[in-house]
Amino acid sequence: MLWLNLLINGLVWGCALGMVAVSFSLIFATTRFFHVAHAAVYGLGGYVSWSALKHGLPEWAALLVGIVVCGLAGAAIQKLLYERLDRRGATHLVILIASLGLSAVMQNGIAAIYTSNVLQYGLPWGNRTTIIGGALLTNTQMLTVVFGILSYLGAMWFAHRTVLGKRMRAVASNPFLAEITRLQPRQVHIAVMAIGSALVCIPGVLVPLDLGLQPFGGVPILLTATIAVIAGGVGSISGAFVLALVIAVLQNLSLLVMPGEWSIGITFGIFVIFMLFRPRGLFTG
Amino acid sequence: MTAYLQVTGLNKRFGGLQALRDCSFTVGQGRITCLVGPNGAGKTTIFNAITGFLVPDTGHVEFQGRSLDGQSPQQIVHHGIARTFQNLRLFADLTARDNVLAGMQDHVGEGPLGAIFRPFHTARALAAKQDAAMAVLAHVGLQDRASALVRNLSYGEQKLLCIARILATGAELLLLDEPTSGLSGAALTEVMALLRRLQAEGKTLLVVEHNTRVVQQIADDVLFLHHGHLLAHGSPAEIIADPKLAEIYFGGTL
Amino acid sequence: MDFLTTYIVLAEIYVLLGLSTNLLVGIVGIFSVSQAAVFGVGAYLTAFLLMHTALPFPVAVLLAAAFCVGLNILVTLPSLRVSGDYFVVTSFGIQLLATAVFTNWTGGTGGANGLPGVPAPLILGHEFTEPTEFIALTTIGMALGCLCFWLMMRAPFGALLRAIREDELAVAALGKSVLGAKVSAAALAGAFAGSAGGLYATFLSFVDPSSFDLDASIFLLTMVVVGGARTLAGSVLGPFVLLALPQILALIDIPTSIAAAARQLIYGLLLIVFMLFRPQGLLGEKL
Amino acid sequence: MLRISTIALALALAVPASAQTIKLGAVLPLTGPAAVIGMQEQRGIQFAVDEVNAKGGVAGHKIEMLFEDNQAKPDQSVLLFNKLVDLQKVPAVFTGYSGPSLAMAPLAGRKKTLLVNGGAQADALDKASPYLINTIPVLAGELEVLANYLVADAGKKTAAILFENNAAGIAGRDDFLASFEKAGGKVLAQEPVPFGDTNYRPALLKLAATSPDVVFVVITSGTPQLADQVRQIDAKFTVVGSTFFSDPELIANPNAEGFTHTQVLINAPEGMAAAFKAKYGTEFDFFPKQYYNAATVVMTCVEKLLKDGKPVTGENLLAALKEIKTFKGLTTTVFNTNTAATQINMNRINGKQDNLLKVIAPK
Repeated sequence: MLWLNLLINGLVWGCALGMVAVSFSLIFATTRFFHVAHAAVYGLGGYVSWSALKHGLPEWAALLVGIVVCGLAGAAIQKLLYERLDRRGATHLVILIASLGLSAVMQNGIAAIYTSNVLQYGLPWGNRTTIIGGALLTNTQMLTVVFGILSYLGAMWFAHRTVLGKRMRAVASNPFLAEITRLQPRQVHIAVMAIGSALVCIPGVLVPLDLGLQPFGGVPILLTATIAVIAGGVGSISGAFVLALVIAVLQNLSLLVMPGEWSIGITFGIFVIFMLFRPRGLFTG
Repeated sequence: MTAYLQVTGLNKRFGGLQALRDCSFTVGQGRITCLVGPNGAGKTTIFNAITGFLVPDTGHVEFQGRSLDGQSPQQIVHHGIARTFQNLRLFADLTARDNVLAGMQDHVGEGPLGAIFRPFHTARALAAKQDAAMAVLAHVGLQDRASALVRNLSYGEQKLLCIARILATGAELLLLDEPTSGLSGAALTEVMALLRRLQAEGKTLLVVEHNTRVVQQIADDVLFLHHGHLLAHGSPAEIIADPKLAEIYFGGTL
Repeated sequence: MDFLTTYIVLAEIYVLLGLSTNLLVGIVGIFSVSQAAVFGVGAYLTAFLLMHTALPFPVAVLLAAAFCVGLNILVTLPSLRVSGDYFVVTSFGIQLLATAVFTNWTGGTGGANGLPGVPAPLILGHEFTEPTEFIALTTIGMALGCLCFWLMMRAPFGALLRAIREDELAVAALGKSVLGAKVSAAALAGAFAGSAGGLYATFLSFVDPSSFDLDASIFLLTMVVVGGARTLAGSVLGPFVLLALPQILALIDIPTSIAAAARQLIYGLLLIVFMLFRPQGLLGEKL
Repeated sequence: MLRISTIALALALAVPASAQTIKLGAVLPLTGPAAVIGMQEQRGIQFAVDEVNAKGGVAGHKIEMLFEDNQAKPDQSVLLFNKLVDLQKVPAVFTGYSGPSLAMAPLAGRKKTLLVNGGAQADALDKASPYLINTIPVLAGELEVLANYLVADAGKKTAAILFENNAAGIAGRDDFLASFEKAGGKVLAQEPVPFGDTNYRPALLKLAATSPDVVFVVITSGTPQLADQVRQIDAKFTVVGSTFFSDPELIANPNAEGFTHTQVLINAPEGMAAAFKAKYGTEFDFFPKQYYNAATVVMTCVEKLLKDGKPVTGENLLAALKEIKTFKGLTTTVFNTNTAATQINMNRINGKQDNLLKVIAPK
């Protein structure tokens, strides 16, 4: 039953990827530039929680500390960097480059403090397994699924049921209109960055809990998540989450028919072709 | 006799909005025709359809007896039709002269191979084009501002530069989208004088215009558009005298 | 002084890459983060031709450059259909796809092992092995590249490209072919990157995927940004400054265990500071 | 002015050699994903050098180490190699990772500078340059031992391969494939994982589906995560590997029970490992030990040259190395060729201990 195992494995990984995609979707749909440093915020969450755990905090409190720190970091990044750049009329290219710089600062800062070694949380309960649907799943993997679904539902609730979420969607659909109708897009941007950054801390802890912490690990995950965000339709939280699941499952199942070294290449290859045929182009404004 | 510009049965639907509905009209050669109508009447959509920026769902455009259907904006300029934009779309980081140069249709040195392998030929052609560009700028009265960056020009100067830029293409039919909006006083008078001068030189003008005073002063013909449909056409006096049209124009929707 | 000449040779190769990136990103405004992929194809192709055929060095480099012309047009095509922020992501995708091919196509690229033993250039019976000799080749390459760039920028072609960056629609309304100009620019950028690849492969005598990954593409972008976008001077200055930067940062005394990470951190900080306070770079125009 | 500096130069040359510091270089990946290992290598070298300096240096000369960060990139490696050789006149440069080593190898030959690799095991390094010295055996030799043991001693006939998709992993795959089939076994499947990725599950699932007797794993880091994931799929196969398995974190992992591997023998005395841990806060692992050993080899050659009154140049170092041939560092290292032969052990991890199964002496 290789295919079933791969399918389940894909779904679990898809939930982790989905959390990153949902968090990035909130940010990208609102601010519309490529916040590459999100990958570094993802890394930050894992390391902060690791430190909290090593200082004797219980697991839930360590995660909470990570979430709060990431949220504050996200707000600070928006307020101190992106907003300033925006006020100076910076193009998106300039913001992208600044974001790449920030990424380098954060990742290397983490590497300088924690070394580049693969760190482990050292929580034995994480590796205990249960048989579910014919496949053995670890507690960490089950937590990933639970948090994945909760994050998705939480993000949907936030976007559609809360005042801030509604303001966020208004700003996303028409920034100019939002400006003149006193929706205060700048405040909305800060709030959305904080929420997206806080959210990405959850996979930022759960994935390393399973696979170990590395300072430079976030970029490939963010890029795959970004594909899900764009292919799923920017602004659509469901689209991002579902596409993340689809990509993860397909990457796993592709092993049935070909060697694994090509799965990343093919994922991005398909995406490039997709972008050629489903453009958001020149004259649609 | 075929009309200079003949627009027949244009329809265009954007989602639930019928932007153009069986829209037909003609423009006579050498005349100034004003396109009027309330906001959202489809005036800019007509411009887009004529100049190839928009493919209508149905309908035809003919210019001097030749069909323009399915042609790209670029090809349509080569037929002798050029347009301006309501929001100007000047190249803000280029000088006024370079904006005009960009409109010139002499393509020497506009490809990389010519630029690299025939540098002297390119330089000579460029010098000639710059002289021509200066002449065009002089024509609209901007010769003193040739080296200024567009972002440093006044709004009125920018409006004039828009016209200069399409004059540089050598087009015979000029489609001007609100050339006087936002202008008053001397600047307004200057643009109006330029439009008459262009007419005197043999150009044909199709102008989107909101200011009824301007329409009265410059238009030979007026086309009244409403909900994407040509509601009326005639002389300025006839259109302005029609109380029904005035009601639509000033009183909002009918 | 092989250290100095090696530095100059590498910087000159990177100037060609800087011109390539500047042309696309700075001048036409195409957000490409996959220029290292095209550079890599030029390097691998030159290495392959020199190792497996009897073609002389100049022919091999020309063939590689010609291939990169086609390739760069192909990878830039999505930018004609997709707007800026979406294209960045597409471009990241192209870069990762290229890295996957470089790493996994063992038959063509040597895979992750790379291709060692690329023969040194042999021109008119003389072998260019030492940096002191090789510098002649890269200097000629760089000079030709700069000349082309300068000629283009002063010709109407340059003005057309700048106009496209500002407003494609307006350019189309003036009867100009936006597609044609973009394709031409992409072709030239491909030729620059491809020939840089040929020089790079023969200078190091070794190619492997690590030189052409996402970090390399970002490094190219940084060079253009720090040097200055849209100017010839910026494209030349950027590579020289950025290649010297690690050596300058090495002078700062930091405990060895964190020194390297701290230097990378400072480098990131520089990017942010430039974007905040000097987006035009050292010698460029505002991005 | 010119005269004064000439005099100064003459004086400097006339000063007895004992006052001079001897500079050695190292070009290693100290940032980026490869830094995990590069930093360990750096610590190993520095630890050996500090130890020697604390005892008064090599024949009275202090050793100064100059580290450069190449981020595992070949162009930076070449630039930094030239920097060390030109500006600092180092006679020997330590390297790691096969790509950078292969890029520097031709230069080492031209510049007559000793290039010392203590960590990369790709076969291409064996004959890359007369001046490239590998103080660790290439993987082919080690895996031949493993394959023979598996087929002849343990009776394992079928295998699958999980490899890291980089030079080290690919070399391991190719060498194991050749050795295992030569020994009479059969390789059923192979799967790569991207370098730095610690999610091995899909690949493990696919390999497990072919029901091999053993799965040969060649990954340089992330082995504890591998053990957890092998355990999770309730694998029926034995996991076998090379020296990379002698990672204390792996050995301490209960899920690594039964993992069998070759080990290029390298043992540190108790006190030394503790001192290392006290100094750097990390274990005295395989790579620090190997680079400690490599540094010892080079410093032994330096010592011989100084005692013989010869200048410390790359050319002389190479000659001294060939002459000494057998080094007693952390392990006995024999240079019959440019690549060292050392003792290889077969080990199995049982009860959080790495237990010796068999010893294979250097040929």
